[in-house]
Amino acid sequence: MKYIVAIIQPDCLNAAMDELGKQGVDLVTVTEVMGHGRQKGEAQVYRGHKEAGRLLRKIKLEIAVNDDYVDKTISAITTATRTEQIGDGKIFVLPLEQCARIRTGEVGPVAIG
Amino acid sequence: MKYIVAIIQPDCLNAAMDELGKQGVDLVTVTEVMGHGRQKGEAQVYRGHKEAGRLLRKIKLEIAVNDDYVDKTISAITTATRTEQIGDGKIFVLPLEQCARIRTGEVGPVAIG
Amino acid sequence: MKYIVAIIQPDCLNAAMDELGKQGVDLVTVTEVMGHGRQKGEAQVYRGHKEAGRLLRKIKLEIAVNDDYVDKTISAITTATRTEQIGDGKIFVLPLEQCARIRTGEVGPVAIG
Amino acid sequence: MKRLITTFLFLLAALAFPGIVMGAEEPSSLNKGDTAWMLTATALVLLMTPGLAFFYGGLVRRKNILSVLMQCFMCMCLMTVIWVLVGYSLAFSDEHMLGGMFGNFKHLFLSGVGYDGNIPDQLFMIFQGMFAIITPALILGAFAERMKFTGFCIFMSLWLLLVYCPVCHWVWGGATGFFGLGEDGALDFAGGTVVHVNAGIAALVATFVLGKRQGYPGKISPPHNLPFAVLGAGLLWFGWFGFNAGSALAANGSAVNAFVVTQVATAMAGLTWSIIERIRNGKTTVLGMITGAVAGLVAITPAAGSVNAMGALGVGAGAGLICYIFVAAIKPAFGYDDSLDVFGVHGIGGIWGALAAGLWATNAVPGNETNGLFYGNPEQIGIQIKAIVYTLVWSGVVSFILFKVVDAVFGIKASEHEERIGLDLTEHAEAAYTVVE
Amino acid sequence: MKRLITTFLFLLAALAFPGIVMGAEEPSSLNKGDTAWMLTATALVLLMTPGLAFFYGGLVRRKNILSVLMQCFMCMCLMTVIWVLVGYSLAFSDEHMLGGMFGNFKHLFLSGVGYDGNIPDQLFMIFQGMFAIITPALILGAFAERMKFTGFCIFMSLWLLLVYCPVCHWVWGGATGFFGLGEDGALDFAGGTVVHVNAGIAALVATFVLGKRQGYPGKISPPHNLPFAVLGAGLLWFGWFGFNAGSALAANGSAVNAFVVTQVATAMAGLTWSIIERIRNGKTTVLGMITGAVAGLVAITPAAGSVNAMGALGVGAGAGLICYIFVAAIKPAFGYDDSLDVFGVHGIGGIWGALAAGLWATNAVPGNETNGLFYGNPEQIGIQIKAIVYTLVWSGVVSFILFKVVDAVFGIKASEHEERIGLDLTEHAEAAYTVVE
Amino acid sequence: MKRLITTFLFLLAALAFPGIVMGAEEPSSLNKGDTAWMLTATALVLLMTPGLAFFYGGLVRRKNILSVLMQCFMCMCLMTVIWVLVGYSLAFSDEHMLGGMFGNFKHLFLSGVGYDGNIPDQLFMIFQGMFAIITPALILGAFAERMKFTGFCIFMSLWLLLVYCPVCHWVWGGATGFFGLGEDGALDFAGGTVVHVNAGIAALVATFVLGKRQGYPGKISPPHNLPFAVLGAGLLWFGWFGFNAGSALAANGSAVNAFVVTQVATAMAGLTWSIIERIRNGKTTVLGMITGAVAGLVAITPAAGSVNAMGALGVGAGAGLICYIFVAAIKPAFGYDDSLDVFGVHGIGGIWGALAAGLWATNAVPGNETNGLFYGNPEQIGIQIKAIVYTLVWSGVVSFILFKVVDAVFGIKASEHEERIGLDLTEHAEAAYTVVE
Ligand SMILES: Nc1ncnc2c1ncn2[C@@H]1O[C@H](COP(=O)(O)OP(=O)(O)O)[C@@H](O)[C@H]1O
Ligand SMILES: Nc1ncnc2c1ncn2[C@@H]1O[C@H](COP(=O)(O)OP(=O)(O)O)[C@@H](O)[C@H]1O
Ligand SMILES: Nc1ncnc2c1ncn2[C@@H]1O[C@H](COP(=O)(O)OP(=O)(O)O)[C@@H](O)[C@H]1O
Repeated sequence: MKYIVAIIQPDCLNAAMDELGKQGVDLVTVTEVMGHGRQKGEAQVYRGHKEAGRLLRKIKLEIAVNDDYVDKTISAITTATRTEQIGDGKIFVLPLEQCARIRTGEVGPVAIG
Repeated sequence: MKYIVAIIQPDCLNAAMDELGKQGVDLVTVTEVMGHGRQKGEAQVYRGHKEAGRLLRKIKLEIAVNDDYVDKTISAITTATRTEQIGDGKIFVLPLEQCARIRTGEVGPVAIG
Repeated sequence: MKYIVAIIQPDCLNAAMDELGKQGVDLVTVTEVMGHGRQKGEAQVYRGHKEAGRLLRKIKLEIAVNDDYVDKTISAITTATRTEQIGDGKIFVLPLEQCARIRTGEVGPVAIG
Repeated sequence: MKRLITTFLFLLAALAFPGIVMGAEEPSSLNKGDTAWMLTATALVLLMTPGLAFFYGGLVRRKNILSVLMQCFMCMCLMTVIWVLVGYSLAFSDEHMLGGMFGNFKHLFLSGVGYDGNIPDQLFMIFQGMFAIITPALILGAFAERMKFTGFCIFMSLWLLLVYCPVCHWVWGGATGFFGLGEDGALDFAGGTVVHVNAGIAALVATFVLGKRQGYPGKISPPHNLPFAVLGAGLLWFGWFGFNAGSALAANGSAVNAFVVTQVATAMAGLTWSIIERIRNGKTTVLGMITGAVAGLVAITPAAGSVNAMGALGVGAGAGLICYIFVAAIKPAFGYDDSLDVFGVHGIGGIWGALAAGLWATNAVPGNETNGLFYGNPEQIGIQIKAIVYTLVWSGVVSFILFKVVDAVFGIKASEHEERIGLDLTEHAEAAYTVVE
Repeated sequence: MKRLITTFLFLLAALAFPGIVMGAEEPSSLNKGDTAWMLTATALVLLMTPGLAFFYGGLVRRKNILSVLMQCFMCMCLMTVIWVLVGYSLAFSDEHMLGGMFGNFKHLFLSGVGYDGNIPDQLFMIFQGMFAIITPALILGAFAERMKFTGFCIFMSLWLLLVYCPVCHWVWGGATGFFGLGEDGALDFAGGTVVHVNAGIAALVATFVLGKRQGYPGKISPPHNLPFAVLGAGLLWFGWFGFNAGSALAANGSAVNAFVVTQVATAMAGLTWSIIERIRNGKTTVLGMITGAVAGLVAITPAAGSVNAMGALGVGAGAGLICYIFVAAIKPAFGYDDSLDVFGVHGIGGIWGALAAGLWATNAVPGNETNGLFYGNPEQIGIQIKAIVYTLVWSGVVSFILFKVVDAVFGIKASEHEERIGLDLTEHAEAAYTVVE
Repeated sequence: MKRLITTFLFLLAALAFPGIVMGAEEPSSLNKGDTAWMLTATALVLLMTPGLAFFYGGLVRRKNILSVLMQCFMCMCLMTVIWVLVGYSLAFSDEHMLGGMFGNFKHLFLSGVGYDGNIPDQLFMIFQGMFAIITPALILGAFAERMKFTGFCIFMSLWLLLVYCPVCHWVWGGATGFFGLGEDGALDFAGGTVVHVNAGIAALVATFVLGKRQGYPGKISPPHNLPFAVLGAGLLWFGWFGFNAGSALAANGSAVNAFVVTQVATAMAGLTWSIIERIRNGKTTVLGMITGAVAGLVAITPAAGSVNAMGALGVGAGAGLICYIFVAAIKPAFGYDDSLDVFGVHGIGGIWGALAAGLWATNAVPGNETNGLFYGNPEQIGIQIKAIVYTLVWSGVVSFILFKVVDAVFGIKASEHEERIGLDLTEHAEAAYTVVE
């Protein structure tokens, strides 16, 4: 099992979820985050005081999947969010050792979906 | 060491923290997230424009523990948050390689608690 | 590759990012979280109703790095955020199996930076 | 869509030839200074309901704020329509029905409500209409976060007609005989009994009929947006000058006195609450401060026409102290779930204010001829108590029956699932704040 | 810095000896009651623009709220300055230019605008100035989230002079002959055509010139902060009493009637919208409620001086129904992107209101001598339609030309990148809310 | 609890027989138009303090907003009580103490403040009471995010009595001789010196006594909620009409002029600030716009009774320019931490406004007989400077002593730990916003 973390542009969230749904990846956890990357933030000015404004709003997706879904997940996200403009984001894959569904107590691969 | 991630219902946060405390798991990081799972979101309407409303408010707990605490942690969370209704949430266990306490510079299992 | 998660005090964010920048670690994702740790929260009172107030505002940094950057990253964060007061925070290092840049499709260590 | 259009055409036709003649040439009797102030005061009272919406809305959990705002705005709409159609007539006809319990239907559809008088009758009607909006709205704090919206609308409509209109008629509407509270000489300048005791007891009844929220009392999260509650308190304070000083119905000494004592009692009550908190917990809270201030506003309401600024210090200090004790000690002891302390603040504050009017009333205040206990007239206390008791009994009993009936027919309590998700999504299909973008 | 100081010194010098004598001793003719009310009413109308700012600002995405607030506040500043310098003269000189299309420059720099009259001319001037602020501000809802700020400022300045001032002159400014809409007897008490139809059609034109937002309609996030929109609606409702009842220019029966019907029509329209939603979707929404209420406020505006409370029920019900159909059915069918439904609510609501004034007008209302269709005067409808058509044509055509010209010279549409990041950061270098601390 | 009840009973007894007779029958002398306007104006001034609370509260970090709101509301409570007990007497008795520095105790507990006069004395008293609330509240922006609450309450109470009351007495309270600033003919219509210079210099002193916030200037986060600041600015603008036009104490030509110039100067100042930003940074900011507008409101305050609309353009443009230079260039150069630029906006804006009144004053304005420099009376500038200097010296020195004394006795600076956690939690045991639910 893998734990996939993707950082994407906020306006791509809907598209990403649609595409994931098509690939049968229905379960996902979404967090609002701020990113500092190659895409530079916008400078800000407050009463003459300037701020570098290093952070930009991003969306983090977390998706636990069984191993055979990893590629589908990555390609679904990529398809939905790639604009080829700087700031599109990243996908990280972490190993996942265990997974449990609270409601039923099921554990392992069966609990993921 | 393990890094445990749990997605739970917002109204179970207090119960979960109480139960974790009882098991000696005192340290936890809490994030507000939105979840898309088996529990369907509520449809929304804005001036006649309908939204699927796929996301529901959830709480994410992150808890780094030593290996002998993993089961206690999982069972504490389960006990506190299981209502047997859809949407109760999931627990994920990730491997944790290193842990450092910033204040003291301690590293490894001793830094976790 | 490693996935580094650090929980720090909110007012240390700027310092941490400056210091990381100096070490060549430029990319980071920032989340607002609430922490329960050794540092106790402040009790709260609402119309006579008391709350333990267990949670305090914290900032979570997530940084994916190649292996040779791990130490630099940890020491940069530590340098910038250690005040030797309780509540300084923690750094966790998780294994990272894969990394992909959405914009270009690059994968692996090259996609991290 | 077709159905809608038919309905609309019907409505149109019905309104097209409205038989009712409504007024006349501009009368020379109108006093422009008084009218200027009363126009302003009426607008100020209207603003109190959005103020209340934020005061309440900031205190609930994030998932329920829209339901509170919606209920407040629905009161602004629904009560206005009912008021101009029939409510005003029931409350303010000078001819009575049912032994003086109600006014009659003389002013149905505002028939005969003209533009004459020192201030035009139409202006008096709409000023009073604003009271008929905020009084039901006050109640909703008691059952916030768990009442179904349809039941809410039905209950409130009936409550206006069967509880608010009669009590209003007894005190201000010229009822005589058994129900002649105004005739008795009860001091209720701007609605201590008519508005606050009335809404407060209905609120208490509601908590018993509806039961508690899940997790109450231990697991209810704190106010989700205290600045909104502070904003609401600020708007309430501002608008309340229209409520109290407007109740003089003129820009005269009585209005000035009402204005002054409103400010003084409110300030004193906010201060008192803060001092008590400081003594008991070592810290003052914003929620305490604004709760105290609202308690002061409530308490001075009945007394604003009869006490002076020094009396207002007493009214305010008492309001802060008594409401504090009630909200922080007595309510938790009983354990009922009055979500936003409507009874503790409006009910208790209103009772205290009505009594306090009987204590500090002095004929040195312009426009007032009644003295209270401290100025040598102990009987006034009795008159005040009578007005309070009438209101408690009538409103308590009828509200209870209404809740039960509406519950039986439409259902009033949100399901466990709805409560958990929050009423914003389940009742109104909206979320107050987006998380993304 | 040097440049700034020079500019300033220049300005100082220019203003130091202002040649223009502005007024005189306090006149005995002034009516204090009327003046008191009009001071209040003017302040209330000013408050409507911050109210609008929050009504609109709450509905856009989080990344664009400041751009909306900024545009509203810029209207408050820019329009005021233009108005006192030249706008007032163009709109309200009793001498005309260009065949009566404009007033002339008689009152340039407020020359000859004194402190005389039942209410002082200066007071009338500033009351009208507040209308000149909010009318352009209304338009911005149509192109919210995608208009460049510099283009906005230029467009709005020109629009005030070339669209608002003439239309205002035709209806209220004493234009005669071909443009003499007021002379014709068109009923527009507080600005159904001058304000709402005028802004509404300009808004519609804007949506065509600017095109859609990226992702519209499918992928536009819902309102980022509905409580802000509700706050704005509350402030609008409150301020609108100044707008409508202030348009009587006195604290008289006409003002009282305008106040009453404003409340009634608004309530009825909010209620109507909610009922329609309840029937169609099973749920009422807060956004629907406040949209309905604003539609009611818009619709009653032209009619506030001529219909009574029962007529107002009809005006309000019609506004709720017609605007609902437009916003929920007709707009999506056409598919243009009027971000915040300015045309659907203000344009359509204003047209309906202007027609409704021709239906329900009755001379039983104080200060009004014109009857409408339902009171036996079918011609009035024709007069109303003429006023609507004039406004639609002039405002539509001139707004279109202005947009095109400003676009060519300064650019009006934000780039794709700016739209994505949000105008707050790209146009104003600020973020509305911090995420950290 | 026992202790509380005893205290209360004591208070009750003390107030029960209040010896003081407070007024009389409604006097025939009262002018209803003027009274109507002054009731409204007083309510508007009250609203300014919640407005200020949001203006300030939106600009601090999220962890400190409640402390700002609390300090504002505490001013509303505490200052009111002090004012009616003793402050009004010290400021407005027509008999003087200490060589005319203070009024005497003649009106202690409002003794002898009746319901007579063109507007009742009680109304004048409460109108002035609202000024006594907002003036101390202005100061708190300077030490926001680091002042302890108890020290705050003590300091503010003393400041009202020892700084505000005397300065008010000198300018408006009828002081003669050495302190007779009003007698001199100083133009301060609505409080340029009494309110803004006075609060501004106290604010500057505060920044030196308290020192900087941790991390200032580099690491202070930007405003946590700019829409709140905009809301506050909107309410301030609205309320300021009561402040300035109310200072005419009547609904007359003077009030109308004050209203007009308030609008014009504010608009011009907001516009000026935006233009400067556009020139210097290429972008206009919302914070700049509202800061400029507030600077304009401040600057026109002393001049509102003596300059006309064209003069107001000069006053506003100067305010925008000078305050901009001060806030964006001079303050950073000095490096002191005036958290919310109270000195830069209110102090400097007030000084500029007081001088500007000496420049553009013209007797063409109703109710004003004094000309300024540009109308041929250079002496007026000297008189204005004297008033400014008196205020700067007295307020500067006494505020400094008060801060030091209160610091020594109670402590005024929050600890490093408290500053880090935020004053909301450490001083008030509350969080403004929940993260969960
Ligand atoms: N190494 C990393 N660790 C953590 N977050 C990262 C990392 N690299 C990128 N991110 C996140 O992804 C976002 C997009 O990255 P960015 O470098 O701007 O775009 P691109 O991937 O197109 O070059 C960043 O804002 C940041 O939140
Ligand atoms: N595979 C997954 N990856 C990421 N998050 C998940 C996954 N499965 C569940 N979640 C999270 O857990 C929440 C609850 O899951 P849900 O399927 O609704 O309930 P249940 O576990 O009772 O079937 C979801 O809203 C989502 O946030
Ligand atoms: N084992 C853990 N798991 C998850 N989060 C932790 C853990 N330990 C600490 N944290 C996070 O780090 C923050 C700081 O920890 P705390 O114990 O207060 O300080 P210190 O590390 O100085 O002892 C906590 O508020 C919490 O968010």
